[in-house]
Amino acid sequence: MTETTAVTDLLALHETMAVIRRTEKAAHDLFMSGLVKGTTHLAAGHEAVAVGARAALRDGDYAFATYRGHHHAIAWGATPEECLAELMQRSTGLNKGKGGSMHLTKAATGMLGSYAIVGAHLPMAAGAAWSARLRGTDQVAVAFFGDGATNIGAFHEALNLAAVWRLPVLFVCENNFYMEYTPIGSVTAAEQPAAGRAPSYGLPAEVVDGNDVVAVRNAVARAAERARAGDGPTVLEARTYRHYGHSRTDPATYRPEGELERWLERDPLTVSSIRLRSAGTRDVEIQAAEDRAAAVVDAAVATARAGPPADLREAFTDVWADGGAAWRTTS
Amino acid sequence: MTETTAVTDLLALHETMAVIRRTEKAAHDLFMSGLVKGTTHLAAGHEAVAVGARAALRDGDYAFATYRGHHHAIAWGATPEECLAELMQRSTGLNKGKGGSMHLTKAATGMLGSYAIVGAHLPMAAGAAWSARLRGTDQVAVAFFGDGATNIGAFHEALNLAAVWRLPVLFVCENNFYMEYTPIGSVTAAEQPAAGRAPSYGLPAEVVDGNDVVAVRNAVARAAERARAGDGPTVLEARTYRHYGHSRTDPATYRPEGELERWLERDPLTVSSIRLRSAGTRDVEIQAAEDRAAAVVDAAVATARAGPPADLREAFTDVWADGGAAWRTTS
Amino acid sequence: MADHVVTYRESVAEGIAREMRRDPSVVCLGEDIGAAGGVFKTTVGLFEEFGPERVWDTPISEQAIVGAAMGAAMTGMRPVAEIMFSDFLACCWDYLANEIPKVRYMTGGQVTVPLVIRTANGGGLGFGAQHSQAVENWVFTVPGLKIAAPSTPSDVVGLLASAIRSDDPVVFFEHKGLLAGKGAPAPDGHVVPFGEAAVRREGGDVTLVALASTVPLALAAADRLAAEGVAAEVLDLRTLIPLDVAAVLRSLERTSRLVVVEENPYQGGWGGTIVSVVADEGFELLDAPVKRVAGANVPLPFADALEDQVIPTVDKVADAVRSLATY
Amino acid sequence: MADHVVTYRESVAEGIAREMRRDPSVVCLGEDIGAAGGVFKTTVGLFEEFGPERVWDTPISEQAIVGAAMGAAMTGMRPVAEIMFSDFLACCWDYLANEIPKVRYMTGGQVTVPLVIRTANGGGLGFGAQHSQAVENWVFTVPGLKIAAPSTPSDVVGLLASAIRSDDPVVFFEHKGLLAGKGAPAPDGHVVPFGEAAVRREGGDVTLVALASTVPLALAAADRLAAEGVAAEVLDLRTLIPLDVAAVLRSLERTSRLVVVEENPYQGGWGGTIVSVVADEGFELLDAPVKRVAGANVPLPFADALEDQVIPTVDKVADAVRSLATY
Ligand SMILES: Cc1ncc(C[n+]2csc(CCOP(=O)(O)OP(=O)(O)O)c2C)c(N)n1
Ligand SMILES: Cc1ncc(C[n+]2csc(CCOP(=O)(O)OP(=O)(O)O)c2C)c(N)n1
Ligand SMILES: [Mg+2]
Ligand SMILES: [Mg+2]
Repeated sequence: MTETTAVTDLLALHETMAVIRRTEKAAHDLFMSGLVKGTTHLAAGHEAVAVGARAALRDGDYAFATYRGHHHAIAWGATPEECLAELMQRSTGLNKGKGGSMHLTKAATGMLGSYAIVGAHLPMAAGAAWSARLRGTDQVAVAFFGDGATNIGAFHEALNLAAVWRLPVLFVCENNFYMEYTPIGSVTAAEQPAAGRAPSYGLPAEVVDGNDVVAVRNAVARAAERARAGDGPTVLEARTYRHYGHSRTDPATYRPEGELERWLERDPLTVSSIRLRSAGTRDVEIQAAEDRAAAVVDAAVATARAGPPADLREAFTDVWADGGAAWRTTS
Repeated sequence: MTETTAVTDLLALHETMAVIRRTEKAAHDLFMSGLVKGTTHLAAGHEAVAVGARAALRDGDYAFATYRGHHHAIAWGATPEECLAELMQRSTGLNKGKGGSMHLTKAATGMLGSYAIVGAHLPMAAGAAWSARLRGTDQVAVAFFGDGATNIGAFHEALNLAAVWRLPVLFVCENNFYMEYTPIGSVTAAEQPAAGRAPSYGLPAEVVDGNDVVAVRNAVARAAERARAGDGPTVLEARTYRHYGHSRTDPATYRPEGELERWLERDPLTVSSIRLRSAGTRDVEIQAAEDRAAAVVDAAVATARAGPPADLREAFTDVWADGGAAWRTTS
Repeated sequence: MADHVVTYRESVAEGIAREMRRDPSVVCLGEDIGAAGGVFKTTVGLFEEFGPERVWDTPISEQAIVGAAMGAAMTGMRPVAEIMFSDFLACCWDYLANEIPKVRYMTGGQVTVPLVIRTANGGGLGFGAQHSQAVENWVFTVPGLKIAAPSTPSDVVGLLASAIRSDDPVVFFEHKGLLAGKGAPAPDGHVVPFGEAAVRREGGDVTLVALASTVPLALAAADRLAAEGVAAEVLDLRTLIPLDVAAVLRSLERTSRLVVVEENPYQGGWGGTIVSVVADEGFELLDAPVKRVAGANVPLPFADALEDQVIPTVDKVADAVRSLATY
Repeated sequence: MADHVVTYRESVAEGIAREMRRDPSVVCLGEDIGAAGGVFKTTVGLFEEFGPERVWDTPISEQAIVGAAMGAAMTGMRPVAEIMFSDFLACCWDYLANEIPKVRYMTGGQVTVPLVIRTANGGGLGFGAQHSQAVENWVFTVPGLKIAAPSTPSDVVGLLASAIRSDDPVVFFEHKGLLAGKGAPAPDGHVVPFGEAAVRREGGDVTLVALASTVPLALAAADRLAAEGVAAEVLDLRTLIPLDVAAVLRSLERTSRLVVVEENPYQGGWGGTIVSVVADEGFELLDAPVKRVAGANVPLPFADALEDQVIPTVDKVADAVRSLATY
């Protein structure tokens, strides 16, 4: 993987980011209109991390994500329709309506789940990487997690185990500077919550501009190369920002004035547009990509919405591998 | 607290170490003869850490220890008789026979317990330090733990919280280079399992000769001074060695030949004798201290052994603060 | 006062505030509980009133939160720790299962651990498998912890008073589905003692034993059954430990029929323990099989309609009672 | 073969080895399980036979152990993870309670998690409050986990075969008090299916339902009772999930009397769930109160004599049965 990126590639990445952005906008609107219930954690602003990482990896490489995982799911090949159908509790949803926004999963393409307990998936990603090594494949696994997750015990255990076993796993922190409503700096002893901890495990680390899809892609490519060469894990800390509040209807009043605005100037789609333009892409081409994204998502909303509701029988399937839920014998 | 140590002080520390050594020898012999059951984890070889730390601290400072905690209990004022009575399941035991070797506790002098789940007590020590600060005392808390404990999640969470809150807590690792039977280096990503992790929490750290009671005392004194001054936690890594196997009858065959012998040359009692001699103490004085220690422990064995067995009614006391164990109403 | 009502949510903050005013050793800690007022807004106003030395925001470190609370409780403080969702008790389970409930006993009574762990419990809101569980039965497996789970705003305040004043560790379950519910405010100085079930409705035909979210369910079912001529008595346990078995047996002396309504799963649910006490000590009182309306033995699905399939509902409670009517 | 006996301890290693020979995707991980052969010597010989690429020593990181096992199980391996003492399941409870049992369901069946978590369970050895618990009831509160707890050496091998071949996650309890026990070795290819209780002794007067350590207790009590003219039937559940309720009800059809013998505490013990099924579906079979001989609701004390006070013993089982004789 070279560090240059063809313009056509970049335009494709831009379009994927636009699809994610538009899908989340739809999710937000549907939540506000009561068609999406429970909770959502929108990743708008984080798109470049997921899309850049996926672009640097190969088919079959594994991803593990969090409750804020729409962007990872779509980057790993879930369609906006599957995702929105899931959010709207349709039987056509990615998880048949059994998972919801916090658990989007597309196992067929290696996106092995979104987990809603902070940090829990880091050891799992290490385990998937271990498995790749045991099976003799050259797959890598990547765990995406937030800055807040760096203070939980599972983070420490996962990084140490992965380091000692030199596993092909990438720990990609999306540092958006907040846990739910609390600034990460106020509860974290390291200035760089992820990268600053890497030396503790003898791991290489890189801080990367998480709003620049090319920067992410290149950093992940370097890390993946090390991992596939048997040189073990890397910690990447992608600095980014979430445009919405933490979840649902959080107005994010805890943010200092002007902070969001400053970050919006560096919106990943803006950054990518600038890069495209400076590489010679015309505005109409960029617009066309964004229009295609919009069209895909608009159609997805309509189709997802028209889908059948979750099948009530599904409440009692999928507990066991035999498809059922029997916990006892009956006479 | 100055860094020099009066000869009389040092002789007292030597005697306390001898008491611990002799008590553990008794525990070992009683285990072998079937009078101590369950399990024991002997600390012979580690005495200087507990005794040096206690010497640097004040009455009322808190200690939290592990299943390998005989030395901490005695350093904090538990008598050999109380300890041995506990191991022999006597009602006169430190914990009335309800705790055993792994849970020696002397709350009256601030030794707030020995915990048998690796790492669990680190957050507790942080909490006791937090409490001291909230109550406006100048107490410090110290958590003693093994090298193996540095890989468990609770270690990470405790150090981060203590650092962020700048708590007066000391994290003292007894690095004896092994977890149970596995060399720590083979499962730990940091060369110095405790000290090497301190930068991850912005904490000062010191590696200290854990077999030199004066070195430990001075390092702990420095750390306690920082803590009392409001400068937060310190990580100390005391390099030491356990003379016996991990527990019970473990013959420790996993150790490379000659390793124990090399460490025995630096036995804390030997190190302390040399220091005493070079400060002008005569052999007979040292011998006298050791003889006093032996006499105390021999008497303790006899008294503990003759004590009454654990009171059967105690099985149903002390669950609740009212002294009882009622979990339901009765009609 | 007659028509002044408060929410269950507000009552949490009110209950804590009353104790903090009374006793300077009460301090709070948890994620986002300070200026943010908590994710469920159950600590709103505490930071403003008591300041950062008594209301502490923590990192996402559940073990450190409850572990530090334990250390503080052993040394003279009365910490009230929040674990945001009860599902996350799993992240600090060692402290709940092995440390906090055992240290007093295993030290032969040398220490006390007067702490409260508050947590938002239960389902019905479409939060999915990892944010919807009713896990009071996890805690119920551990001797040495007291367990409270209020169903009304005034019980929230009264049980919090008992919990915070208790010298024993208490796990305090605030049900997410009840937070928006309203009721009479707690009078000044209101204290609800632990281990006293409340008879929420009297009736002579069947005893419904309920807790927290299942209390309104049982009451609604009782309403419906009344129209069918069945008089159900509804018992709100309020605390699981101590467990007011005596109240259950007393009620059965009159009704001879028992349905336990619990949100946690049937397998390993607390209702099993109650039924086993009854099947032993109250065997001769029983005129009919004993029923448990409990969560299904599956993880909790996201879609509302699926979730309804697997958690107790008014329909399920009414059906269970009707199935006993033939006896 | 008649007089060749093996220990329960050896049977653990044997059971794992048989599956490792059969299936290259089976790998082991845990603390000190490699060259050291495990703290309980239950993995002796595996490292020598299969080498470091199939038998992995880990740091003291229970979350990483079971979390990594989960990730590996989702991607084509069949990990067998050891958690040294079952008390330490508390240190990785999030994985047992929230992750492993739920991921298949919440992804709508997209993934399977074929892993085994083996752990040394139970008391009676004077290891004190944090190393002696019988915690199968913790796991029993979690839908989505299968639970095995063998009582004999050949069941160890046969249930391990089922566990490791299972596409579902299994928690496998090896009872510390049984490790030194001896019995007939498992025949070649021995597989004990899950969900089939074994009748260890037939009798028509009372049904004793037991598991793991309480099986020999129940058998000893049955011996004693036989001398008094009471014929006890002893059922060994072998697995808790799936739970062979049908076998219990079948036995009750003949005996009409039930005593459940379980080591975990009475409050929240699995016996409560069994009793509640019986009090519902088997109500008409019962001629007498139902008894549970369970752990007392206290932490486990260190001293042997105190421990005997609070865990099931032959005396307590026999007394419980005798108390039913008056019916
Ligand atoms: C163990 C655990 N504790 C608390 C929570 C509640 N919670 C959900 S998201 C969140 C903040 C996470 O912050 P961060 O890791 O920075 O991710 P972000 O939401 O910013 O993407 C918290 C505290 C949780 N889900 N799991
Ligand atoms: C959470 C947990 N995992 C495993 C164990 C079993 N265990 C007891 S001591 C020990 C080794 C601890 O090593 P270390 O921390 O270096 O302390 P040392 O015994 O060397 O003093 C282990 C693995 C435990 N008690 N708790
Ligand atoms: Mg964040
Ligand atoms: Mg060690």
